[in-house]
Amino acid sequence: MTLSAHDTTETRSRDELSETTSSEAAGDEVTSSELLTVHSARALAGRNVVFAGHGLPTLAVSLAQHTVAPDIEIVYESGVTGARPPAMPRSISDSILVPGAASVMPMTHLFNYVLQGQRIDVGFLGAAQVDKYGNLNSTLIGENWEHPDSRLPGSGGAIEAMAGAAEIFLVMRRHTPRTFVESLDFVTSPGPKKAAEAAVGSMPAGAGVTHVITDMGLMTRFAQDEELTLTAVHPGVDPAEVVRQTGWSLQVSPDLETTLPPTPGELALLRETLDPARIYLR
Amino acid sequence: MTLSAHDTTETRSRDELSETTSSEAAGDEVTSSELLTVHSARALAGRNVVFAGHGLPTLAVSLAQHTVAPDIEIVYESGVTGARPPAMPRSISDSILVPGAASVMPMTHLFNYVLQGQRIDVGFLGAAQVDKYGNLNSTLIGENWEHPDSRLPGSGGAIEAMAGAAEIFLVMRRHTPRTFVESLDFVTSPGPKKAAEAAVGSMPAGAGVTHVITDMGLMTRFAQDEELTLTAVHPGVDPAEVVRQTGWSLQVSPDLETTLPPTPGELALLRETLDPARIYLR
Amino acid sequence: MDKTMGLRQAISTYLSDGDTVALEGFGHIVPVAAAHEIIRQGFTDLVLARMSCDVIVDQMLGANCLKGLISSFIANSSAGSLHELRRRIEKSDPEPLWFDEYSHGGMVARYQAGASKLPFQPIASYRGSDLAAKNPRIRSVPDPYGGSDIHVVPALNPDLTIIHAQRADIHGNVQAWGMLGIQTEAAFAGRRLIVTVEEIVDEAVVRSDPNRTIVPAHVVDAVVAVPRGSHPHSVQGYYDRDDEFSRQWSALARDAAAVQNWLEINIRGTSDHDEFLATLGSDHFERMAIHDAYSTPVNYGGRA
Amino acid sequence: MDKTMGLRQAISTYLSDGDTVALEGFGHIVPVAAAHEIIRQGFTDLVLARMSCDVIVDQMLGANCLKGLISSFIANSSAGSLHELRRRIEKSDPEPLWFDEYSHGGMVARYQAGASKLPFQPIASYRGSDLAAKNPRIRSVPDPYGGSDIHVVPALNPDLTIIHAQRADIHGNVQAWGMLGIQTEAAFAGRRLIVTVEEIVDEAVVRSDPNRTIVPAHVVDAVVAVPRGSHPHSVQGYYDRDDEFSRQWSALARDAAAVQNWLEINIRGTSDHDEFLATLGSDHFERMAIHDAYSTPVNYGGRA
Repeated sequence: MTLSAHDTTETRSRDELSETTSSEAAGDEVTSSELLTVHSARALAGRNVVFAGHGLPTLAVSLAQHTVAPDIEIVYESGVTGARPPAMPRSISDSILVPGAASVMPMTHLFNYVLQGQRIDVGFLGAAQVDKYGNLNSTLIGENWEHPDSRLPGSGGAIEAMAGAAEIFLVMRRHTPRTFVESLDFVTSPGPKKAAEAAVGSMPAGAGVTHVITDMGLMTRFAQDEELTLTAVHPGVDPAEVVRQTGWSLQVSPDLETTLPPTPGELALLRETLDPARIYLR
Repeated sequence: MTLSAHDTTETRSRDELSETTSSEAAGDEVTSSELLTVHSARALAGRNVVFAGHGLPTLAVSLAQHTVAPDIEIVYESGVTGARPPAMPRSISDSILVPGAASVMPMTHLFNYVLQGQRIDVGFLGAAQVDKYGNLNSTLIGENWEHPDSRLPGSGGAIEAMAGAAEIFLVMRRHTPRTFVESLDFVTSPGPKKAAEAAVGSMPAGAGVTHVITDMGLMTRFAQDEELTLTAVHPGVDPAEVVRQTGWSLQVSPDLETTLPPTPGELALLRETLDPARIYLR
Repeated sequence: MDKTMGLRQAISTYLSDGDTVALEGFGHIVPVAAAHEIIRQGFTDLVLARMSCDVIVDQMLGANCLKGLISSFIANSSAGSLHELRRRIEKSDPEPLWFDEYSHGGMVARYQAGASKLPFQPIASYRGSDLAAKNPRIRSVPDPYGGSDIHVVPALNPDLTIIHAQRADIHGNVQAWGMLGIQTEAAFAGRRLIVTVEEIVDEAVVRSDPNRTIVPAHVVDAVVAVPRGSHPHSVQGYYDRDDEFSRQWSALARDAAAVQNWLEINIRGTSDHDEFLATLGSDHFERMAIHDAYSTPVNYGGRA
Repeated sequence: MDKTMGLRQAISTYLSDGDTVALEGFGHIVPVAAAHEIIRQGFTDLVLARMSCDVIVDQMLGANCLKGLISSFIANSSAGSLHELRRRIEKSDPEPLWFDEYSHGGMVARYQAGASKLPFQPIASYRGSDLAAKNPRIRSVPDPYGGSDIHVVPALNPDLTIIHAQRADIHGNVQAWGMLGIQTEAAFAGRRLIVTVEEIVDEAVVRSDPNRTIVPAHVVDAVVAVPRGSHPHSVQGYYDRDDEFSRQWSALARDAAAVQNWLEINIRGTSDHDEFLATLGSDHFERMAIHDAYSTPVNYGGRA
């Protein structure tokens, strides 16, 4: 299952949905969800086909449709394309996605022909841990794989999204040294550098994680051997704090920027048009 | 494409459709098509799922449904199951098969899950040549594979039917030394003995050709290394003539029987219920 | 051939202790009532194949039906964790669980190979994943066309597959719409197949739309009418899902004793699915009501 | 995104000399008008992929469009032989044809691997067949689970795939019913995809029945409205097939000069499909009329 950023552990998501950003510039009524959604949407400019989970990625794609990428299409792991649900779906397998959708594919088509078939421009993923090359862990926390300290949901379709999509956008709600780690407890979804180091198997088709959107700022990487680089911080965030909250020696762009806060137009779209019931934007 | 017995070459089929059997006992109004259809239907007793082409095999299955195998179901190569066409289909891809059918499967399901998936009890095939072990040629006549004397339609799904069905019933309209041969010009669809002699590949799931129905009589074989044995001749047919018309030294059963002619009930069903327009039973 | 049967009889006829049983359905048309009946009949040592886990996995674990699990996602959808499952994996509490883990793509490939009677299916996505390192059943073959070696996963052929659908005729021609998951492949991969449906309909309904059939009759062993058989999951066009129950389960199952208590009252304490539904209260499904949205008919006409 | 386009422009935009082009459709919803447009535009050195051959293969051969053929059945359905094709294979007349031959199961597997971006697909049926001995592209891999080596066929990824269907919306969500053949896999396997349809419909029609969509919009490059685009093959719910034409073709094509004459008058002598249809006479399609048989609508309703 595509991990929405808040799916990885249940306890984390509840709190964070109502958490507000520390950014003064964005106004204290801008929630963390809104901030991450807006920056995810902006990163979708020029992309056409997105594989995404419910919640934040769904909202980000909807916002992009209204702003930077009018023709962008979302594909859900449940096989639904072109969904136009009357209300926010509660999961990627919510039946509300189906009435009025453009197509519902069986799993064989979705996993074989669309994901492995390299039809996706951007896959949204979440993870419990990410390392400097964008390798992801959504399987377990702990040393002992047979008896982990904490057993997480596992891959779902994350491995296939990572291998088949041209790019992966990673949304991480909380940037901490426990989530941005030097070494993953388990490599669920390897990026192309890790894949290249392995002895057997097909090389992934895409670039792996190219964008990371967090509560502190934005990171990017594009080449196989490139590390994630901090390219922007949200207004009021100290880049040194981002480095401290990262479990490896984080590269900071010499052209580090400060993100533009959500515009009134973006916020109005999110709040009044896309999620008026504020199911997700609590 | 499943070869109906008359599909192999176009020139042969026209004449033979109107040809009458030499059997006195069956009455001289019994056509060759009717004779072959009745004996094919009788051989279907106890079988449930049949893979068949249009024409004779379709009629045989319909007749079996009304007589020896009420629950038997026919699967067409076009993916249609449970067809109830208002008139005889003109080919396995005739759209007349679809309205009122129980299902239409895409080719991936038909070839992967039904045929290779070993869901078929009996597959009906025809061929240009058959040898003593029931290996079939529907590809070419001649020595030079690149430039054959006569290029035939090729496998279609015959290879998959042979490999996946529990049994194959072979219908041969004309029993001659040119069609019942010592050595095939090309092994299109190998039986299990030929397959076992090959170096690589999965062994076929079924027994290969178990029944051959011809204008002269019936042959059977059941074990991998068993040759086709003449088990019955049609009334009035001299077994020695069958041996002469066979390109190998044909084994004749010590318990050779004479087939029971089509009954008035069988003929009435064929002519009045199943093919009243006599599209096929000309 | 009339293949209709009661749920109790279908399960007792086609399932045996120690079997591998696939229960598929991806958050929609899930054979929940069938899972409950397996619990009621006290089957043990089963291996459950289920791509995306949910409450029924926790319930079957709590009822000690399972010695193993074949899966690719083991959370309770977006409702939280499956704590009975986590206790088994994290602490072997009350005992160890054999867990054969894949990604969704790997499970799709396993069912596809099983349905196709192939020994394995190639998959392109496992290079560099610890999942491939951890699971000895994920292997590789050379590419005879000159590419790199490619991973393969083995065929999955459950002893019994159970799926749920909107409708079928008495012969077992099964029709479903909305999200279809891996049900067709799981059905063909199974050595035996039970289909539970919201309703058994006249075959004229099925035959008016043959492309809607997801499993043809000849693959089906038993057809069982089980209205609301997918609850708390949804059935498109019939009822919505019960998110409240799924969330409550993730809270309840933190306590192993509460799981036992729930099973005792709700499953073992009810004789069948109808009695189970009755315990929910007569107005329970009002919350799960749906609006109507009918498809535009298509013309299947041909030569008259 | 509006992907509608005229047939002439679609073919000239997405096809190049030397391409491998797949035209699929199994005796039903066949892209015949597109094949004729390829002939009109005079493309050469194409390799045609087509599981089950028919008159358009003979016509494209006669027009010298093809240097190669990838196929698994090369008769004219049940109507007889394809004599242009037989002359090429039997006598290299007027020149040799590269013929890459499989069974239907092998073609299905090749398209499936192509759609799935796998290098190959295993197939169980080729042991002992001379087809495997003759074709060097049919190979084998070991079974890492202990079985015997198994045959594999290579992925087929046409440069361009063309399919025909009943309807699509302007974005390219394609809906078809009746016999579906290998169209979905051929569509996904293609590097480019043109879909010709009987009619372009309002997207509300498509969206009332999303399970009916066989190819989603994001795979499609061009959608072309070509009424009667499958003639002489049938389109379920639209028109019947023209068996008389198919039979006449097998007689006509015994004479190579007659093929040239037919092409000159009917294809090169007409500027487009409408003009081609006009030559058939205004009452030609009365013989191909069908009766109506509408599907029972299903309820797609969900939470309001």
